[in-house]
Amino acid sequence: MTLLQSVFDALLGFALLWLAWQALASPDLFKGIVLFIAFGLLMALAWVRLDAPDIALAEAAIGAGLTGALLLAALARLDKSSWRGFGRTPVRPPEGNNRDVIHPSKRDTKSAHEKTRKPKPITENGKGQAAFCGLLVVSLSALAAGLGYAVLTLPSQAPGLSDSVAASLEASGVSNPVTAVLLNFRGYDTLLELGVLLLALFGVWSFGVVPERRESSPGPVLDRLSRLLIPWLILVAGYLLWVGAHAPGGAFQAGSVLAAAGVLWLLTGWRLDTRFSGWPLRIILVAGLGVFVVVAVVLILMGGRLLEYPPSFAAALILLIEAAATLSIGITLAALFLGSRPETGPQR
Amino acid sequence: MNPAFLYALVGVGLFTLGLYALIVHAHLLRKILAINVMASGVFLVLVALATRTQGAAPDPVPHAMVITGIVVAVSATALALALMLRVRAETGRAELAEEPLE
Amino acid sequence: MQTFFLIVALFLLLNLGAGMWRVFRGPTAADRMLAAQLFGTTAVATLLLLAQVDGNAALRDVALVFALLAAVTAVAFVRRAWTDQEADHDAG
Amino acid sequence: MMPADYLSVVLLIAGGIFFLAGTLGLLRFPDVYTRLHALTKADNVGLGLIVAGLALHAESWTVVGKLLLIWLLVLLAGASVAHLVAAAARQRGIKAWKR
Repeated sequence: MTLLQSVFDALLGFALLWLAWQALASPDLFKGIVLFIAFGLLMALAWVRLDAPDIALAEAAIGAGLTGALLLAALARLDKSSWRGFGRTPVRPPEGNNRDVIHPSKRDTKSAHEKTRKPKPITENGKGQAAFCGLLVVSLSALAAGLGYAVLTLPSQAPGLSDSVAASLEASGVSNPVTAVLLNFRGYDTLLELGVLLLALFGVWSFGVVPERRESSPGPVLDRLSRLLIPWLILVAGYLLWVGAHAPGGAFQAGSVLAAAGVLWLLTGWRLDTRFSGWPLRIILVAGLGVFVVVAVVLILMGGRLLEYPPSFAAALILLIEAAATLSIGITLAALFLGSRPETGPQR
Repeated sequence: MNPAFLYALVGVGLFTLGLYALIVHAHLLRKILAINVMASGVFLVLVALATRTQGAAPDPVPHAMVITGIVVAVSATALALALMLRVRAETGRAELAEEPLE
Repeated sequence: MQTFFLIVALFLLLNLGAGMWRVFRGPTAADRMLAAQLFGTTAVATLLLLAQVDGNAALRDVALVFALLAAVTAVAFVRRAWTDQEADHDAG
Repeated sequence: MMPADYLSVVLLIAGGIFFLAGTLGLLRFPDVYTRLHALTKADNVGLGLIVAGLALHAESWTVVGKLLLIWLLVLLAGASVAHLVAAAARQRGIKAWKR
């Protein structure tokens, strides 16, 4: 049994390293992204083996789902011809150099330029380049060896903070220790994290309204699929939010699943009506952070310390904050997927 | 070998691989992938080391940090991708200029 | 019995490794994406088996999320990365 | 071992064989349509058999329901995605393989 588990672990570890290497070294960007998605899938299995089902849930929703969709959408908006292996005829690389693919380009000088500028080391000069790469490999090997040595010399038994968490779990309002840490003991982490999400969205929106591609008609199959799947996604998001109090789950996992529902909706061609993309959307986006801050301020005014919940209210407060956070995380991630600020107000 | 250390070493390997790719590749999408791989490596080290609890449930604090980290990583990736598309729209290339643009 | 579950899980992981070859070969993007789809189904099966091995019910929730999200990536591929509008790019 | 265990072993082995068949099809079939066929059929049956094998060991009916739900969702996604990919491939003019 233990032997089999070790074999499983070793195989998984090897596959992770190998996939990461192939994803990063592949000359074809699309292939790199698919390999990266597979990498995310295996990461979720690694979290399972490390007894971290909460993280596995987050990784399943984000690493294997949302990140892949984000990368694919961004790649589609880059110039098509800058990546190959993409049609009915695989483009064969010219001999001698498998990096630069030059095939007769139509009208687009920019893309031709891009094609000749496939990934290449940052120094132009051949000899300097070899020296640079050699130096880089040597110094990175030294770094890896140093980090590996540091890891291996750590004591093999170190309970960390698990005993302190277990000791005060009773008063936290929830019985899942990870949720207790996220929403109670280190609630300020989560508070700031919601701020980071919002900042990322501000960054994307600051580029203004980018004219969007017209979505073609989804067709009956995709339409039906989204109609069947989106209610399940929303239901599962609610389930994860609720179950997070006593079992793996919680606001982040629920929010990511909700975001997946939003992404599927956007991909089917649905857009938020311009009546709602102004204030109503913004209120939902800041709801998570807003509720959190209000709770924190009220508790301080009542004489407590920052985010120190009275044990009798803790469960209700955590559920309130988590519900708002789930909604905000879901909508923010879906808005990030859209990649630009939606048009607001009356049509110009 | 103790699985905690096995996965921690895999994490170190992922971090180094990602750093190498980040330095060597010029295309911004590859750099974004590389940073994501590095982040996965860091998360793996954190969570692997959190299992050293004499058979009891692992330390939940690193778990909470990693969950936060995963969500931060995906939002940062989305922002980075938007920036990359912006660079592409301005310069026609999805790479950073080697010398400052006039 | 637990050992047997683990053996099946291990077999599925090896199977997944074999499928990786198609991601490399292509030749079309759809082939690579299909292989990723296979990984999704295999991961669901592996998670369900591990849930039984470890006696950890939460892993079924992970499998549920996987099952739901597998479609999202594939739809993103069909709707964004592989749309008919750009078909003329690589037809020639 | 209980009789249910023997049945479960048989179901799980059969599931594994279907997964193997799906992978072989993915590797050996000549074009994207045939690979699609191999993959979406074999793997969904494989998962179904594994779900059935595990359901025999489930501690409660809730677990059986969840296992079944997971399988149905994978079936739904698999079938729809197969259709979407095949339609997209046809639209791009990828020819079906002929002997």
